Amino acid sequence: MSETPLYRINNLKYRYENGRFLLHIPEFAIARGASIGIVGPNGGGKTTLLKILALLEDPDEGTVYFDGTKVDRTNDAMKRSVTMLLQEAYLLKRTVFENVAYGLKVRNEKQGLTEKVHRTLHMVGLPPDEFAQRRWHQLSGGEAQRVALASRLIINPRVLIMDEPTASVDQRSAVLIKDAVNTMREQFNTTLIVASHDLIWLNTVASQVFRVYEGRITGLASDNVIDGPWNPESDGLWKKVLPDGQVMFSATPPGDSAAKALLNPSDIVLAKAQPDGRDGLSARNIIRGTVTLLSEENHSKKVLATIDLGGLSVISRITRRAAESLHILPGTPIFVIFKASSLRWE
Amino acid sequence: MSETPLYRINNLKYRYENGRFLLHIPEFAIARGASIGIVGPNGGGKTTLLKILALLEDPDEGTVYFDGTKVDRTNDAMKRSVTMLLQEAYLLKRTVFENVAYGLKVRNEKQGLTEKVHRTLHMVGLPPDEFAQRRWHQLSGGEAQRVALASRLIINPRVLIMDEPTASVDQRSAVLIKDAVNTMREQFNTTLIVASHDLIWLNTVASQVFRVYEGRITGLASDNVIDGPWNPESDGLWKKVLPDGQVMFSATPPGDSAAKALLNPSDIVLAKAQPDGRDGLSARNIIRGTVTLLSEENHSKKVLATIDLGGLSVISRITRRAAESLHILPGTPIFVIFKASSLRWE
Amino acid sequence: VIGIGSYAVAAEHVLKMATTTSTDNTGLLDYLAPTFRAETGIDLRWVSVGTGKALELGKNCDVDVLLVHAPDAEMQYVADGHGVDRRQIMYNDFVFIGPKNDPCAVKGRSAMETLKTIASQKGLFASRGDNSGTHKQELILWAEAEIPVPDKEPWYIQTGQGMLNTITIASERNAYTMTDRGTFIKYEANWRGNPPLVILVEGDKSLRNQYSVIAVNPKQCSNVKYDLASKFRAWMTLPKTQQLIGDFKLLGIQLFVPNAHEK
Amino acid sequence: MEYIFEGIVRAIELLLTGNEETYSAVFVTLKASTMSMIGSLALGIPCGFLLGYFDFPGKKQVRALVDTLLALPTVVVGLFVYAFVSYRGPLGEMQLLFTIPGIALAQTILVLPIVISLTATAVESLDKRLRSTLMALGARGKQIAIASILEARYAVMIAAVTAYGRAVSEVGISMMIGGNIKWHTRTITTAIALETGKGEFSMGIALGIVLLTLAFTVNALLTILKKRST
Amino acid sequence: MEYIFEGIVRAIELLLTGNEETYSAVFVTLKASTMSMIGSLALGIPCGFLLGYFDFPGKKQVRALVDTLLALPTVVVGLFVYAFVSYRGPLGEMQLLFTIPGIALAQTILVLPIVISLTATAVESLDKRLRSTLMALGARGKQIAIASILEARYAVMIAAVTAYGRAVSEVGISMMIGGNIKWHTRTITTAIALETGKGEFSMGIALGIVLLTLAFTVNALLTILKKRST
Ligand SMILES: Nc1ncnc2c1ncn2[C@@H]1O[C@H](COP(=O)(O)OP(=O)(O)OP(=O)(O)O)[C@@H](O)[C@H]1O
Ligand SMILES: Nc1ncnc2c1ncn2[C@@H]1O[C@H](COP(=O)(O)OP(=O)(O)OP(=O)(O)O)[C@@H](O)[C@H]1O
Ligand SMILES: [Mg+2]
Ligand SMILES: [Mg+2]
Repeated sequence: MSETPLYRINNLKYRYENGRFLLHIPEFAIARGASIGIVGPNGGGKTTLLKILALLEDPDEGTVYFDGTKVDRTNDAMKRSVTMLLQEAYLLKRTVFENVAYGLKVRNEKQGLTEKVHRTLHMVGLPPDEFAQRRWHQLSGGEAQRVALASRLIINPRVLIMDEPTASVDQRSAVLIKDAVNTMREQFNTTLIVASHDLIWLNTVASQVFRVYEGRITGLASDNVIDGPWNPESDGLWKKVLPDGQVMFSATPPGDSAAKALLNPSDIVLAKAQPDGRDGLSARNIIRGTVTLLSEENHSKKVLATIDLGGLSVISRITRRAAESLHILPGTPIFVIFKASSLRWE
Repeated sequence: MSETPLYRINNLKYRYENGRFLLHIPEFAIARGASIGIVGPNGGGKTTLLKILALLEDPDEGTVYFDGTKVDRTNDAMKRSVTMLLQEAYLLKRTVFENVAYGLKVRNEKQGLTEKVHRTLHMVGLPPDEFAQRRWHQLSGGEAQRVALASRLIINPRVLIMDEPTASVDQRSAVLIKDAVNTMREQFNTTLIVASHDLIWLNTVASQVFRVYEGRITGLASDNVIDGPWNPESDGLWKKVLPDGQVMFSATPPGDSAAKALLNPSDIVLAKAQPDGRDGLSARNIIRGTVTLLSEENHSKKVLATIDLGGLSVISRITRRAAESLHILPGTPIFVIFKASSLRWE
Repeated sequence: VIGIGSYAVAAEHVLKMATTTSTDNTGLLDYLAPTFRAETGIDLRWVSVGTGKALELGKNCDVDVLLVHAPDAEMQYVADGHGVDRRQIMYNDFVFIGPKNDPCAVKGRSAMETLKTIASQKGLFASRGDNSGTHKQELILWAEAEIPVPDKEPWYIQTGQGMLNTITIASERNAYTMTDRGTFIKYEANWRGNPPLVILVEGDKSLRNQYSVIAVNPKQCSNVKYDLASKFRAWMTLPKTQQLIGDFKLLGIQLFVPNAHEK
Repeated sequence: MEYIFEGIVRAIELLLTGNEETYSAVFVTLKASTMSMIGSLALGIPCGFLLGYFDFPGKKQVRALVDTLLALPTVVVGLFVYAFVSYRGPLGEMQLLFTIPGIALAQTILVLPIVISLTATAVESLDKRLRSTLMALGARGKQIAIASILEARYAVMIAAVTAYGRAVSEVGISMMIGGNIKWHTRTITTAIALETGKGEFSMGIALGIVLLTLAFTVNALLTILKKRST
Repeated sequence: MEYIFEGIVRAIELLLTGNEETYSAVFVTLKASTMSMIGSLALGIPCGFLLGYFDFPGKKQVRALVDTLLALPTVVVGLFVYAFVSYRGPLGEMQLLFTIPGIALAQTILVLPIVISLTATAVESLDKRLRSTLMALGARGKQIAIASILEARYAVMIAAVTAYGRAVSEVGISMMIGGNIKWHTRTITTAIALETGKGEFSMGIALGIVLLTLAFTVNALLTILKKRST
């Protein structure tokens, strides 16, 4: 029984009217109690995917199974076990208190309501004394966002879906939200699905981060994506010219010239000095860049170095030991080295 | 002449109806061509301040001088030299093209309109072919945000004010926006005022970042803020207990027990090993922590290390040389050292 | 444009008249106007309203001539100097109608008797109560019968509406009412000759319903077309026109008796 | 001209001296319009919500029909309802003709299109995020309807006020179905029509002012209610 | 009952055989309502915008007044306008009595409160961010008004449709000011009143259907226009 995933998606397709965008997910599953992060560029399809998972939209084709049964949007019990914080939070034209209480009220769970609302407001860093009786429009952007979040947290759903929960929230509150969500997951084994552009924050709540890109789930978020155009070279390689004029080579041919290449951060080697000659090295790509950011990957405890290759940003995953021996810091000039065969196509 | 600042604020007060909040700025000036960043917690007053600077609201008390003359919101020419991107972007219920063109249309600048709109859409990373004819609601969150930005950029104002411009924008677009804004400033000496929670991004566009907190401008953004409660110690010092039980001391007494202390990142020394004994060291505070993030400060080229002191985050500014010799990386355990007299009160 | 175009005439040939609903509703004016126009070149345009309102329109100089049926009010009107040249044209008569079974047994009585009987038996009676010619006549009859107007009596239904609506209300409530004959004929026809209310009292002298023409006083209203009004009055009294009025039939029944030359 | 001033003076007189006929008409008007408002709001707001909230095939056609019915003349409604409530009509048994409930029934039909159309517009004009928000928070069926109407409460209130204005000012139905029977079904508007027909223009104006005073009082009460509820 | 069916049959007859009297009334109705719509929208939409957009002392009172005027009975407007356009009145010179422009003038007054109130509500219901956005983009004065009304275009359109329904279905003004003069100022509604007064109920119903057909056609044309413009 515990083997059935909470969500199983089968050949899902969703299209907007007279839009070119197509969300297409051949196969995807989310386990009970998982915490999934979703990243990807604007317009990639994150919100669309989340809305379908939140049972707010029906796919045009394909099936979504929730808890082993086909999703049925007329099934109120099923719908009520999922809640979603929308990307652009909307508050009901009522007081903050009424906004937060609404989810419980429609469920007719009116016992200890005041106490619960106050507790939840505390969780998102809004002292009830000061905020409970405010009207919906008497809030700053980040405060409104947190009221919207509180109105979801109070429901204590089986699945909590959040679309950009920290978009206009200050750093202290982002930590509060992280803590609130993590506490909830520990207590109730809540399944969490979060889309965010803040990868660093996302890594603190999600155990697995997927990238959604052009309507597809294209693998793990950490993969670097390298745009075309790709042009054939005489020696059977394919070449991309970087913004600053350096070049990058791929050994396998792209689907078409505009295809996107994926590069696993672990496949990138860093060097402080340019290796002399290409003979002593099996890697074809040696590209000059600068370290811009160093952070730690939460689950692997490895170091993630963000490197600017004259306009293109790539991330390299290296061990602590390697990082220490390299003496890198933000601002350090560095060489990025990887095989032409490391580039995969989407 | 060129000595008059573009903005001069004199004893400004602004209050919301039946709200406790008071924006109070005794004195503040912004030079022509400056690029000012504003950070601060939710509800600090950033949006309120920006709206007053954008001539969208009148202060209750005090005066704002723009370009040497008192602000007069009935002066259309003055109002039209400033534009603001609102925190929650609102698009007119028209096509993307019409949204971007609107600012020029109301100014009756219809020459080369199509060309200008397309160029501006390119600047924010929205190919006109694909987006110009979309209706306002056929956009993802980040796309809508960028359309709103384009409709401000096209006006080519003397002052560009942006409230959270990158809130729901992907990383690539954040870079695009930075470039667009910087190009504009170089070409037209545009004055820029930006509020953002993304300090790293903010540092790439702003030359000076202020912190707005509880309705006041409390100094430079980079200062660490340390909350109370502060309790008196027998030896004349004041003590704060950190979340993990470590303690921090202040030599000067706080205004009240809940006062906030400011700590300049440059006043913090880092050490890999605990200095033995306190005798050999003039600093009273030696606190254990972990490095979480390393980044580069754009203008100073120094390294900013974010350090987690068991729940409290502080930033230390160190030289590249020091950073190199310390061999720090995200995840490295570290000791944070500063004098009890380094803490100032707001 | 249909209609409007074919009737376009110069403004100086337009005669504006205020009249009561009965002359319009029966179709008499539709029957006379084309002949009048053919013979005099004058385009007669009328508004059909309650008698009181018709007099008021004349007072305000908004019409040139009146064709109304409330002799007492008319005389007062002329006496007040609002109108001139009052001339009687024709009459028709009022009848009392009521349920076929005639619960108060008024059939064949005189008008005064009828009211007395109904009042004493508290039979349902519908009154127009709108100061129209018909209503004024009814009030005269109450006065003659020496019964105060039973304003608040539950059996006395004051409709404040036109004649046909009052008859309709009377039929719905099985009440008696007093009506001009023309409207009753219409009503009878609407019921295809088998109406719930039938004529019970008729022919009494006091049930005569006199119509007159009054010109609006040009001394008070310099704008009125007194000459056209005089032409209309003269035309209405022509023997030929009087004959025409006598020949006018609604559903085969003569409605108006011309009496311009009666003393 | 002067009858307007006369009318104003008479209106004050009528109101202050507690003129019996006038107050009878005021109460008839109040009764009829209250009943018709209850009927039309109870029916119209839910229908308006359905029409504004849901997309269904034929929605546009229904919408166009409702908008067309905004042009229903009162006399036609009167004729139509008369056919049903006349003692020979299918509802003759109920004896609604020449009664206040009869007027209210016909007025309900008259103003229903106003309530439906304006409520639908109010619901349609709501922020698109509301729908997802309510669903995400677990509202269902009637809860969604109630919350949506509460969000649009101001516009729905104006729909009600507009409908009320229409009901209270109509005369054709009150004449046809009510019969304008003095002391029983004479409303302010039928009284105005009667007085005007009699040539008593100043009395018509006076009663018109009485009617507007009534409408103002009702609106003021609603405003107070509104303030309390928000 | 049966006169309803008869009426439907006669309506078709009237429309198909091009009955002269009917078409004359249709044209009078169209002319009067078109003129009154132009007048009331040209005046009412700007006033509605001002009332909905700006905060000023006394705003609530003005709002309450406009809402009260929604209950203006047509006869009262008729009486009021008659006082002005009667030969004895201040506008007597203009000879508006018993003319279509006279009807249109009075109808404009009648529906103005509807246009103002519903436009104000539409503008008030707009997203609060619109105002700052327009100002930030440099719109001023009239530009702000036009853009706001365009944002609320759907609700303003319904305001117009509601006002149109009111104008086209009213009878008191057309009677009082128009005079119901055959071939000249007889509108569909005064014709209905006349026929009904004569007891010609089926003809009343028939003309009612003609009126609704007219209203439907006008609405359909507006809908097509709307589609084009969005
Ligand atoms: N109503 C709509 N009609 C047509 N196209 C739409 C509509 N809504 C979104 N789209 C398009 O669908 C694609 C996916 O949108 P979605 O909102 O899922 O993106 P996202 O990944 O959430 O982006 P963001 O990071 O900007 O929030 C985009 O290309 C967008 O332009
Ligand atoms: N309309 C209002 N009525 C009453 N109080 C308000 C109103 N708008 C904002 N406030 C309060 O004013 C303070 C400042 O709000 P402001 O929007 O300027 O903050 P901010 O710094 O922009 O915050 P954020 O980062 O969340 O956008 C907050 O405490 C907020 O609750
Ligand atoms: Mg999104
Ligand atoms: Mg803000």
